[in-house]
Amino acid sequence: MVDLSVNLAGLKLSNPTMTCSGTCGYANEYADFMEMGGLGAFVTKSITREERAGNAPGRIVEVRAGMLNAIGLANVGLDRFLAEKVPLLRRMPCPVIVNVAGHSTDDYVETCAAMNGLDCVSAVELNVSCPNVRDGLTFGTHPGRLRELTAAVKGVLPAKKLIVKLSPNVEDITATAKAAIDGGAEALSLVNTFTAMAIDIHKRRPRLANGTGGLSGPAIKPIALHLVSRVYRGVARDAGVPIIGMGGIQYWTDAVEFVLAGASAVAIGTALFVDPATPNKIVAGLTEYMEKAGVHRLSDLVGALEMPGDQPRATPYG
Amino acid sequence: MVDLSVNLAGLKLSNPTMTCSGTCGYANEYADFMEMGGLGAFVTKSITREERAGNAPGRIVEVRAGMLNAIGLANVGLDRFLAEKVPLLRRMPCPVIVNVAGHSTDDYVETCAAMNGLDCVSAVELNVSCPNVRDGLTFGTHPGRLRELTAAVKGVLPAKKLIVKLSPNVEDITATAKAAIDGGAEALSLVNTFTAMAIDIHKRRPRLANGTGGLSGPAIKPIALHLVSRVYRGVARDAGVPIIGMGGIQYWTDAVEFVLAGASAVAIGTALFVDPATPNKIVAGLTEYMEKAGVHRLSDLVGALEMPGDQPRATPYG
Amino acid sequence: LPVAGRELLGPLAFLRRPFSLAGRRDLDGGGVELDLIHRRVGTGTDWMGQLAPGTTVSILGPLGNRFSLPENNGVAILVGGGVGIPPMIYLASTLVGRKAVAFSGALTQDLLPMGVTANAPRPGADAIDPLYNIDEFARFGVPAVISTDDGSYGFRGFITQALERYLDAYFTDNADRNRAVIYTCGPEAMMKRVAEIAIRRRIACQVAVERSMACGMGTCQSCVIRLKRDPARDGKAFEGKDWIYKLACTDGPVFDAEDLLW
Amino acid sequence: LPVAGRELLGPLAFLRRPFSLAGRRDLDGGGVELDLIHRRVGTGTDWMGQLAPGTTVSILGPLGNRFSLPENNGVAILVGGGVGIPPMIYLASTLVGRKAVAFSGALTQDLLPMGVTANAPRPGADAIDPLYNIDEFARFGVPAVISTDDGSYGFRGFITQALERYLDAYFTDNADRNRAVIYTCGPEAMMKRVAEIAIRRRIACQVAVERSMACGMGTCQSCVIRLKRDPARDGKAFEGKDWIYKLACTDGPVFDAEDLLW
Ligand SMILES: Cc1cc2nc3c(=O)[nH]c(=O)nc-3n(C[C@H](O)[C@H](O)[C@H](O)COP(=O)(O)OP(=O)(O)OC[C@H]3O[C@@H](n4cnc5c(N)ncnc54)[C@H](O)[C@@H]3O)c2cc1C
Ligand SMILES: Cc1cc2nc3c(=O)[nH]c(=O)nc-3n(C[C@H](O)[C@H](O)[C@H](O)COP(=O)(O)OP(=O)(O)OC[C@H]3O[C@@H](n4cnc5c(N)ncnc54)[C@H](O)[C@@H]3O)c2cc1C
Ligand SMILES: Cc1cc2nc3c(=O)[nH]c(=O)nc-3n(C[C@H](O)[C@H](O)[C@H](O)COP(=O)(O)O)c2cc1C
Ligand SMILES: Cc1cc2nc3c(=O)[nH]c(=O)nc-3n(C[C@H](O)[C@H](O)[C@H](O)COP(=O)(O)O)c2cc1C
Ligand code: FES
Ligand code: FES
Repeated sequence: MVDLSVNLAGLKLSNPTMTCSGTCGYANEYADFMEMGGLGAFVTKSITREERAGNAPGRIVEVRAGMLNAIGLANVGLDRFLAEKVPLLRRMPCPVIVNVAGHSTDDYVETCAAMNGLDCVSAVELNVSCPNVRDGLTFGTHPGRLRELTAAVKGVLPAKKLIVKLSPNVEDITATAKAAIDGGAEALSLVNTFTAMAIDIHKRRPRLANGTGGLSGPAIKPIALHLVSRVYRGVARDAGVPIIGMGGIQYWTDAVEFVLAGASAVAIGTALFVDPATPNKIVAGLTEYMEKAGVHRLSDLVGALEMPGDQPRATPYG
Repeated sequence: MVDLSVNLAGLKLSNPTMTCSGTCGYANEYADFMEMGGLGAFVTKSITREERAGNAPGRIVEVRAGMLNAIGLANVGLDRFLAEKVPLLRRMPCPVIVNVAGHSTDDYVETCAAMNGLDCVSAVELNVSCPNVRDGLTFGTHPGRLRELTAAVKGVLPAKKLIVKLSPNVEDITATAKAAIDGGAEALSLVNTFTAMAIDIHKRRPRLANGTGGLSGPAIKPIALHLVSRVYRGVARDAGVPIIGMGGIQYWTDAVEFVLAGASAVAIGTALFVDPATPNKIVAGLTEYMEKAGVHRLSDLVGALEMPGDQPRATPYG
Repeated sequence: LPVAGRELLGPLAFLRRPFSLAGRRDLDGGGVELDLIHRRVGTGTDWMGQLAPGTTVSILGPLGNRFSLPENNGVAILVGGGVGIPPMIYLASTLVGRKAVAFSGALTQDLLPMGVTANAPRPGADAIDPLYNIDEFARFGVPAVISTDDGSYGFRGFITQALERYLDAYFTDNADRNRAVIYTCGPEAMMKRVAEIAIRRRIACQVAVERSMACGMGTCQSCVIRLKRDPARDGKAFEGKDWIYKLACTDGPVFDAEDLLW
Repeated sequence: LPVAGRELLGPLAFLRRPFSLAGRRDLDGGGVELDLIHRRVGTGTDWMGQLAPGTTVSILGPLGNRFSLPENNGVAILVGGGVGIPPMIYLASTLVGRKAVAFSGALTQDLLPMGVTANAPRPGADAIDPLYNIDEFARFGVPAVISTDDGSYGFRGFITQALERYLDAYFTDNADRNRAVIYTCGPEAMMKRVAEIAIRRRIACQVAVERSMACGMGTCQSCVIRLKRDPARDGKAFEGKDWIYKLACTDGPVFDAEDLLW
């Protein structure tokens, strides 16, 4: 028997698979197609203080090995979340993580404060890839601003774990990772989508009504994997802050790659659209892999990647 | 008859297709499989002052819709380039652009100075995605340093066009684009590869001997397209500096997307490995597209993308 | 030692593709047989077109809502175009023994998306009398009106013109109109026109819309369509909008023509 | 209206795949028939395995250098393992009427990569006498020595041990050794051992190496292998290295065992 359990900054998960925010709604939608009890944790769609209609359609477009989305944070808003979704989340057979987005520090703080008292919520994941209404600059790409936001949110979330989800659209992701940790993040999620574009060559217009959108899916996996490895080795390992790896995970082999690179847990997004049972299949694949390799605890694999120039390790998984 | 010709900062190309540096050697290798006369221009593998053996193998690995490479700038060096490759390049039926890389400003300056006197060389493309030996920082990710490098090189290249090839591994590519233009770049190439990684889950080691490598191929196309559009609208259009778009171009439709986003020419790299005749096929596809759309000059399509919020255009291709 | 390489073509599709059911039959053994009818327009539908019989494919579904049948023995009027025809066939299969009529049109006879039944009586160029001349519908006892833009078969003109003429001729009576339901699926321009016709004549109309979809289950919010806001149904207004987005995949794809703002 | 989706599986291969030719015949009409023999180890080879006869595929080639035949009527000694066997068959086809012997081995008889000719005489467990017992080689008049690790057919032990015993028995004469050439292709560990054996006995040895390849034509520099530096051939040294990288795709895949540093 292998031990797939994960200790995510004190939060216990039965296995490392999670959903990516925005790809799995508020959990009820997939109930017929996914074994929710088989998830390590469930992450909701981003919630904002006010209800949002989101961008005009077309909101998605398929590209090679992935897709672009410009949903525009369409969500039910805090009030309806509390009234309509929380009762559903109370029945979830796995820990629930609420993803929170906003366009000002106040937005984030108010929404997060409401989460602090909810028994059915184990942690909050901050989506910081949104532009600030005040100056249009994204929270997640400026270390100073990210540290302040994280600290402000942590102040109102004493009872919950705080996860900060990093944007990959930065030059040095270790700088924003460090800022989040300094601000009080207890875990890091990486990565969010890459800003990208597709063009309708006949209409000569972007295929997304919004112009640009976020690239997700297997296409981004090699970049996401590198960023996880970089943050793990550059910041997170020494700080003892666990990483939730995501970006293009579709098969169990992808999950193993992220774990070896330094992720304590993995989240699956776009691949759910191809097969909602992906997390369950990844758990099965991981189990078999560990059995064959004689690895008993998944935690022994976290960051076990040997990079060129590394000191040879004493034990195979040390 | 449609007019595919391109005026690249004064350099005339018969059509917009070029090769990506490093994917087509020094031209002689592909002679049997590609109609070189059908190319708008040929771009060589990066040349450094000294001959370089490059990284240990494995140097490449296939990923979804693309590949990673960590060749390590393996090349014959300036002396052998002049002795062995220049005679071949003299026979090229299209303009030749030499890509130059280095690890210090002196490296770049010396190699470029040697290009200034070569009649068979039309332009130099600077690969600035290399770390500086002095401090390990990449030339291409620091605007100040990039401007200085560009100015130093332009000083020794009065007789040739200077193209700067931008790295995508930056937060704000318009800043490095502007720096290159300020330093004297007469055209911009974008983009180079994205730093990325793949892991052998059985050996628990990176699949590239170098650890990380550059992601290229269709996987990066949506990001590259966005970066071209951003540089075109943010800097290049107003500065009157043409863009050579690249990153995942495989079909003629991809080329049209880059042109609409603001590229005056397009370069094809990884797709050559799948089909060396790709540039020739793109020219055929472009021609048919323009005929059907009633567009006579390719230059009318450059940047003709209508973004949300744009002023409606007076003419369809204005 | 020569080395040869091969090209691996066409790995261009990633997401699933949405299709309407064109038919559904319970099998004796307990299984279900589903009919899909599709055009070939790209990677995914090309791939489907070349599948060998017996190939196992993965499907998720059925997803979304469905047409609801007319009440009080009202007439079901089916107006399908292009890839909107398959769901009309499925609908027809549920209408056996009811009053129904189907409309089908094309540029010219050769392009008719469905075959005309051999030796069916040939309608005139301004005929709007339904005939049992399309097999897929006749099989379920549903007669059809056929139009071609050039008059090469049946009514000369657009299918929406044939529909209007038909309604003019047969739906003068308020009671008939009140019980009838128009069902439409196909190109958006056609559906919009059908919806207009229905609304103007106060005939109920159910429209099956098409949107780009990623998940098909209401999670990704990609397939939105604009509807009139109904405070009772949709809760309090937000962002100052008098409309609301609904999801084509789960709230729809069938919407009431009255509600649609497109 | 139910909506169904389908999964588009397996679009996982992007680059071309390198293969050795196992045979080549000019056809009457002017065409050429090429033989490829391949394992199924992944996406690309799975795809090839399910191709219907007559499917058109795109190939680039032939690329790279080839084995050169022994001079002065020397013996050609072919040692192939796994996917290194196909090029040995091609080599055998060029050796008709010459002196040659092939070596082939496996863990156990059932795993022999090539079938044993029905009713061929059965060799003993330490037999190293070549027999016409592998069809693919016998067809070209090349006898073979077969080994299995467990002795279930032919020589008991590794193929490299059979090779050594064979050389001990038949290549005591300097003149024979000088004219003979060993050809090897297969798993790297096997080829390294074969190269060692050849070098120690001063028998010429040509090794066909395998490397990850992207372009196959010498442009991408991905397929390098380390060779001893030969100043005459390789020009002046650089980076202080006494070795040099060569390209498996164009300088090779066949290299002289003496040169290889792997
Ligand atoms: C609810 C719903 C039900 C549908 N039912 C059917 C059905 O029963 N039968 C059927 O044949 N089709 C149906 N469609 C359309 C079908 O989903 C698309 O034709 C299919 O997704 C195209 O996939 P592809 O990979 O072949 O094309 P792609 O390679 O994805 O695209 C190829 C070309 O087709 C165009 N295209 C792609 N999707 C559509 C589309 N939805 N409409 C028009 N053009 C498109 C693209 O813009 C592109 O130019 C339905 C769509 C929806 C949303
Ligand atoms: C010069 C040369 C000649 C070759 N000749 C032949 C031949 O005649 N017949 C033949 O069957 N094969 C031959 N090969 C090997 C063949 O190219 C690979 O088996 C093939 O590329 C695998 O492609 P795939 O898509 O099926 O596997 P992938 O999906 O790419 O990989 C699947 C698995 O196989 C492993 N794998 C991939 N490539 C190789 C490899 N080259 N060697 C070992 N394991 C690999 C991968 O690590 C992975 O675990 C040759 C290779 C070279 C370089
Ligand atoms: C349709 C869609 C909607 C998304 N919505 C959100 C969101 O609301 N909040 C968020 O933090 N990330 C959102 N994401 C990003 C994902 O959570 C994830 O970070 C990204 O897609 C990379 O993972 P993947 O490649 O497995 O999809 C969304 C992604 C997709 C595809
Ligand atoms: C094998 C390989 C080698 C490359 N070598 C170089 C190089 O020497 N210099 C350089 O500027 N770019 C190099 N590149 C980057 C390409 O020129 C190009 O910018 C990138 O691959 C994106 O285009 P593509 O997706 O069409 O390949 C290389 C790319 C590949 C795949
Ligand atoms: S397709 Fe995902 S919400 Fe409708
Ligand atoms: S495979 Fe590209 S150089 Fe050998």
